[in-house]
Amino acid sequence: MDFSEEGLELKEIQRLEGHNDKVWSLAWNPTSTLLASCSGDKTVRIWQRSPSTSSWHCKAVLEETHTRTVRSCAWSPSGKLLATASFDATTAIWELIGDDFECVSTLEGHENEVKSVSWNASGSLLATCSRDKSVWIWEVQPGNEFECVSVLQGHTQDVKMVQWHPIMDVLFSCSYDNTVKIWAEDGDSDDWHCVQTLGESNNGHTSTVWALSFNPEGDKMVTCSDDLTVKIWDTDSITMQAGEGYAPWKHLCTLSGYHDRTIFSAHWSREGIIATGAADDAIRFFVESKDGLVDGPLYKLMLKKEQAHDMDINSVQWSSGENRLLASASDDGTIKIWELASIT
Amino acid sequence: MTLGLINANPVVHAKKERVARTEDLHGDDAVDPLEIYDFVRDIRDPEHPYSLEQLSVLSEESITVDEKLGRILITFTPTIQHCSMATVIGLCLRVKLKHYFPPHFKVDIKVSPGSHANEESVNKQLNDKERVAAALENPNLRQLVDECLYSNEL
Amino acid sequence: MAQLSQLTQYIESYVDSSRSSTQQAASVDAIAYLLKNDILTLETLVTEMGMYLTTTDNIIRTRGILLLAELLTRLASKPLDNVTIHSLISFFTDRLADWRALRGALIGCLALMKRKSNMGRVTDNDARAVAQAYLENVQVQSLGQHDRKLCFEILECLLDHYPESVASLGDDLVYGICGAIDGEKDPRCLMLTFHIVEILARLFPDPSGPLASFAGDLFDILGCYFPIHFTHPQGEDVDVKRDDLSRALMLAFSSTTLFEPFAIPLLLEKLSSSLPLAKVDSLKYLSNCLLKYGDDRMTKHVEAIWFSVKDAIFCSEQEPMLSLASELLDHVGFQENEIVTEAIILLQKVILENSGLSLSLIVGDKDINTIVNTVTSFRSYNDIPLQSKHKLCAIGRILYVSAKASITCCNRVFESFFFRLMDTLGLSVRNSSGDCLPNFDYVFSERLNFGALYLCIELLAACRDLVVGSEELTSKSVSAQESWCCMLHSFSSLLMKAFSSVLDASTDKDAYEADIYSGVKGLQILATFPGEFLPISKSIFENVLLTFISIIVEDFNKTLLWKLALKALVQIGSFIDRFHESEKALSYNYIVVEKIVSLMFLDDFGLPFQLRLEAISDIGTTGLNVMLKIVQGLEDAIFANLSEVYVHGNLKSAKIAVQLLECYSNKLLPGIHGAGDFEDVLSRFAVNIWNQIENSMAFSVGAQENELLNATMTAMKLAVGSCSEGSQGKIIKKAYSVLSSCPSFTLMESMPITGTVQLEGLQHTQDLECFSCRDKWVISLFASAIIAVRPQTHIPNIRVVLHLFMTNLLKGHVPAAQALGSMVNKLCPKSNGVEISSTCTLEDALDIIFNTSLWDSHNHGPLKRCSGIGVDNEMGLANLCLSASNCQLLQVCAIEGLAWIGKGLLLRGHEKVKDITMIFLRCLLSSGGIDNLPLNQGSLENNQEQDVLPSVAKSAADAFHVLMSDSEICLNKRFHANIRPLYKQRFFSSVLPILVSSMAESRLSNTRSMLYRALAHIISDTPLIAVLSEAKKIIPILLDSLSILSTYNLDKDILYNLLLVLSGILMDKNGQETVVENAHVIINCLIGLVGYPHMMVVRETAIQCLVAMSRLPHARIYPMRTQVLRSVQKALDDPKRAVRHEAVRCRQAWASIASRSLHF
Amino acid sequence: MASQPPVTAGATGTAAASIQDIFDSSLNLEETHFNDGFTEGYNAGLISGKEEAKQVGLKFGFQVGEELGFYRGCVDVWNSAIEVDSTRFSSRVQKSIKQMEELLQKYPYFDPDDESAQEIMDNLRLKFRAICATLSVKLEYNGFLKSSSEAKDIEF
Repeated sequence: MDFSEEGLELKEIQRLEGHNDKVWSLAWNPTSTLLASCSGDKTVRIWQRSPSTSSWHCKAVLEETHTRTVRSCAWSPSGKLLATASFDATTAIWELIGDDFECVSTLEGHENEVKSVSWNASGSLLATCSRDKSVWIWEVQPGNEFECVSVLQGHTQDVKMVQWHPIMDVLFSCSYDNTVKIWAEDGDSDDWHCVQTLGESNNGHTSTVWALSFNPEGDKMVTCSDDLTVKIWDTDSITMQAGEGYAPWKHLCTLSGYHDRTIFSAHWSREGIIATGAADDAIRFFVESKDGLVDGPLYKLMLKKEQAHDMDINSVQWSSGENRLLASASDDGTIKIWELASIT
Repeated sequence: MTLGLINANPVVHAKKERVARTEDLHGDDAVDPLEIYDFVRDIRDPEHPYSLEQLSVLSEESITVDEKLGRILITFTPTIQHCSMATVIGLCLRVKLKHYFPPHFKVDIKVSPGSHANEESVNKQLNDKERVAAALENPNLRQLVDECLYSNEL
Repeated sequence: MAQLSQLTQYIESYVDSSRSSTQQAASVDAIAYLLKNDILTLETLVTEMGMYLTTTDNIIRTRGILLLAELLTRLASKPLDNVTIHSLISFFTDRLADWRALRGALIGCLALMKRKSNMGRVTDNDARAVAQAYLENVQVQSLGQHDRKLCFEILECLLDHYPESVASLGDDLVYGICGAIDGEKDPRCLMLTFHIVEILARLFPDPSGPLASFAGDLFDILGCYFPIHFTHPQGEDVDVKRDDLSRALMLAFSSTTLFEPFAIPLLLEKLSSSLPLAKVDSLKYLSNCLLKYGDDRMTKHVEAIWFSVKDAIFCSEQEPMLSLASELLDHVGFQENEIVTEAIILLQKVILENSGLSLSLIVGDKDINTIVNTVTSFRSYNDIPLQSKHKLCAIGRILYVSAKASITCCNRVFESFFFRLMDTLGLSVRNSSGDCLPNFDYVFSERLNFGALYLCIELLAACRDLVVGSEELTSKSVSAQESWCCMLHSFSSLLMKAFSSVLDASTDKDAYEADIYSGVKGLQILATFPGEFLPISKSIFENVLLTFISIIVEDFNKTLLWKLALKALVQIGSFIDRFHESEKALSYNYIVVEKIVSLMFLDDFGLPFQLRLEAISDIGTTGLNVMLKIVQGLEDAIFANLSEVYVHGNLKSAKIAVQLLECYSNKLLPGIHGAGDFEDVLSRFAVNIWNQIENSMAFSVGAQENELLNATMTAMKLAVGSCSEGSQGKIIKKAYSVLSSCPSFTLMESMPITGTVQLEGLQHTQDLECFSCRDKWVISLFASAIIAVRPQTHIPNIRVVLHLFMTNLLKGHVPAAQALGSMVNKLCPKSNGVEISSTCTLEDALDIIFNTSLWDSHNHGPLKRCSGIGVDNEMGLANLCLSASNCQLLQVCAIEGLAWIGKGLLLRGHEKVKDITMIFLRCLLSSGGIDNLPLNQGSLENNQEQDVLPSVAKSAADAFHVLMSDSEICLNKRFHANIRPLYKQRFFSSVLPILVSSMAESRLSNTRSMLYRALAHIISDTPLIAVLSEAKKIIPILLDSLSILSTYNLDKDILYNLLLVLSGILMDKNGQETVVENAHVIINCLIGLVGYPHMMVVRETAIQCLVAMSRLPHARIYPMRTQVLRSVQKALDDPKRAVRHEAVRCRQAWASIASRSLHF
Repeated sequence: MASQPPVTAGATGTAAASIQDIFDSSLNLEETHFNDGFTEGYNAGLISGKEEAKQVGLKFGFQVGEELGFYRGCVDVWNSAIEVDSTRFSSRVQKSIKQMEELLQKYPYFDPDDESAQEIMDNLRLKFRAICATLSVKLEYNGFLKSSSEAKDIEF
């Protein structure tokens, strides 16, 4: 669809307070009934929307497990498990038992800070990455056992984020070494290899790549970076569908000159709206522009919200629910729930 | 009584203190380099028993402020090309400003051009807030930093 | 108390080393007590202790001997017979051999030898024995610090008290001392050792004596301490400062000429070291030795010294900079550092000691001559490279010092440099025979050579100071033939031209600043040669003055030049005054003073008026007779302008008059206040003002000229205030006559004590517009005069005056009220002194004030005239205050007036003030309810004036401020108020309880807040000590009033004062415990004020207080920590920098109380 | 008369010759000294160099050896555990252990120049960490190479 016609505005629905330090990242559960947030205060908070008041409140605080900043969190596709990655070098797995969350397992192996965690589409695999430059792949065993499938070495620096492809078991990681690496398993021999590196030579980023996200179809990827640009990548969907697994990715276009400080987060909505949050305290929205198809689809700024928070914005996440809900997390310790609604 | 102590904190610095200030009671005073400098001048060097000011790692000129945009840029000059402590000094600056400065200011910290063997990497590291945050949770570093910040406050 | 029977226990408990030191001390006291009161004799004690003193058990013996020694020290003032002393001293003497018991022995000897002779004292022989034993047995350097100290004390004592007996020991003594002090490190001991050496040297002065042979060794020991290198950690409480040590060592160095061969070389060597400290010290030491060693020994060193001094002066890293500092004009324009100063002092001494040699060294010095040539090759100051600037100023100093030393030196210096300088300046021509003559047809076209100018000025300064310095030189007979005089004489006029030409050339660009300085300075020096002194002729002097004065008049836009010129004139003036230069004084008067005065009158648009005033007041300071002229001039100017104002209402001259008056009261009057014989001037001034008013009946001052009126009033007060009764009486008389001549003030001479008072045109619109302007002036000035008079001064017809003021008081005329206040303050009470019927005693006055009926209550609304014949319904001031009349305005005026009267009484400590206070309180309580806060009041009849009128309650509250605060305007020392000491404290402690209780009763919020306001005034005007004593009671109230006041921005000043009191309590340790108790409340209150929008200082102070709070006991404040931090966080964003800074400090303080450990 | 000239000639000849070699020796002097010096220095250098190299080699060799030994040990322990109970570890872990074993055999113990050495060492470390993580045991080799970690401690 084309959003440019209908006038849209970003409405602040609610402001969630509770964390007393930076909020680093957010995760909606698959049904978007719960929102998990993790913070420099070493805790994870679970926020729930009470159907009656339809306002959000803190359902649970997950604490006393991680001894340092909790950097990232991810719900398993089933929505039963929540994985949290922390600077204390561990990854914790939480399960909703009865009405509260219990830490059912902690994965140790990284030498130092774990920066990100991600479940694959089927929920059978879990990936983590760390400043120790390695990316680990774990397999979920019955009884909340996790078995290390493989340790991927390849990045030359701190790995900032790992993200599974929405459809296939292909793993994407982005790093302080300015590259995005794509990892695939050949056969089912447990050995994973870096099949492609998107670096400067392929019109890649020129500084730390902080985050990446896929469009629902999984044939497009957005990456954001400290170089103040957002880049769109695409791949040949046909080959990809053909189940050959991996098909090479190419640079599609670069959106620059919008944010003027590090862009920490980019997320692609089901409807194809890219939201980006940055250290300039602003949130921006980009959509594919149909005009000028001559040289492939281009992306244009649809809407921007200056001063969305008082301080850096670390994470923006679209809910999968009906009305376009967006959650944003910031250094100011708050989380905001926004609605992207047509101007009334 | 050694020679070093005799010309410790020379007059030049002392003069800088408040002379510049003529507090006008009406207008608001914008945040200016001198003010920031006053915050950070006494930070102790991790290796020497002197303040960054005394070692002229910092000077008022090395600080620029854009009050409107709320941006601060601090450039410091490590004592030696390969100063392993450059990053620690940077951390100290960050922490000090974080605690004692309005949070909404965006702070960039760099080593002055050509003053460090691997300038780029130091700069990149100091301005990666995730790395900084992690660093400050590392007890060893934390202690080092605190010593630099508090040692000569009493 | 101590019993003889217990003696053994005492001894035991002392000897037993397992006992606590306090127990041991106790037992010493006990025994000492016994001895002092002759309950126990030393003999018995000794026999008692026998075993302890002789046992072979080391510990016990040691303790025993120590005990005896300790006891003897306690008995310093108890007479002892020689036998006892002898036996004791010999005992201790041979114990000196017993190293285990050494301490006791030392203390013992010391105690005995220090005894006053009249108390029985150690004989010389015994002393000698002690010395010998000491020298044989004691290895000082092998002992601990404390014992060493004792040893040295003994030596010192021996040398001081028994010189001849120890002297006989000769070599042994010296040798022993060398051994003892060698390698000493402890500062306290060193102080002693240095002193010992000093005395020792005094003991053996003769060059063949025992010291001679050891001088070298002894000095080796001393020498290695130089320069004192003080490395004692601050931790140890060493009361010895580095300077003390250094001084002691210096005295030791210079104690004997025998050290000379060793000391001087060492010092010279150290002088060349790079350590500034060493340089400075060596210089100091050298100066000192120079004097002590004497010329004959030093001559051979002079050259060496000269060279090192030269280096010191040249090499010193001094920043040459010209500064506006006043000393600049009479000394070099360069900043100096310690080294140079010391070096110069040394140089001075050298020259004085041995002028011939040193002078020829200086004059012949190669460097100096080369430098003179090079430096003088640069034309302007800015062309000279930094290095050479150093050199230039160095040479300047050297030449100055050497020329200033003596006439002969001066000649030498002039002969060898003056002409060269003249040549470089191009002021001279050489005739055939090559001698140097002034070149009178020199045209000052291009810039003169700075270097030469500078040096030349130094020379002039030198000989000027030389002449001024020594009286006998000033008579021409001595100095006229001196070669330097001749030179100066021949060139003086040219130099004068030269300097002024420099000034002409100068503009205010920095590039030329240097020139301006030197030009002005040169001229000033020329003008400050003593009077009948040939080389500088009268004409030159006058030319200089003319040059300066013309600068003053014309070059006012060249700020620097102008200021310097003025400064120079002032200094010349004060020079004349100091040396009674009658002739010069004349010229100064008609050239400078008259010109300056005339500036007041000429009405061109040249020199800005402010500058004129600056000039006039500065010149005024130069001497009494000048001041006299200036004052007169100023007065004339004032009157001229005033009449302009009176007659033509000329606004411009009104402005001028204001400035003049302010200058008069603020600048001149303080200056002349001290000096006598100005009285007639002042009184004449006052009288003249009255005359003027009297004569100008058609008075056309714009009513808006309040500024002028105020200025005149102040001047009037000050003038009157500084007169004696006599002249004050005259002034008042004059004033009164003018007053009574005003038709509007009908003053019936015969007025009943309690009569009625006319209240003309008292209206609700109550300002003074209802006066004719002239009346306003008259009454105000009259009030001012009354305010300023001395108690004894006679006031004619005082009752009438009182009535007059009363009426005006009700018209809201504050000066009238103040005058009343002053009167009741100064009038003498009935009791003392004989009574003349005419005079009015204090009681009469009060009676008039309070019992005169002022207003008829039947008579509502705007009333033209009210006569209170009706007995029942007449009401006095008090009732008026209590709003007996329903006219609020009247009430307010009454209250304000009463406040000043109250103040008068309070100051003299009259009990009546209590009633007055109660009146105010009732006003507070009663009217608090009527009018709503803070200053609008719906009083029934005059709503239309709601916001113009101040609230009754408010003015009642503020009355307390009037009562308590020190006033500049009246009732102060300057205006001879009679002020009882501690009146504030008394009032405070008497009123506080009343207010507090009424606070408790009053329900109405308005009333309460007004009570708080009053309280705030009282608390903040009371000396802190008094408040502190009441801290417990005060703090809660104080906090309440803070929080209440903080809601209205109109009260910000009161709020601030109150906050200051609070901070005072916080800082003071007497307040501590109360503060600790209320910590939480206080912190909460302060947090509230951190965001106070109306006043920056309030926020700042509040935060400072929070910092102070952070020092309270941890446990007490920790709970508040996060709360404080959060509130201060906001302050980090404060618009004002000062506040932000405090906020940072505060955060540091509070953040750190979590982890104090980090701070080390 | 006739017989004389050759004599003189001879005489002069010999004289000349004798003079010749005097110079010879003195001409070569410099050179010979240089050569002597060089050889001396060279030999000395060889000896000390060898000595030094030996020390370094020993040290490094020891470090590597120690680490390999450590892994060998772990593998043995695990294997013996498997022998006791073959279901003790998951197939994946067992596989990893096998791989480690192979790597340990492959390691070119006696050919330090073989560039595969480093690669193998890296793989070993990876596998080892993976296994430990899975078994969630906190085994760690902290010998020579790690001992520098204290210094690194203030990196971030």
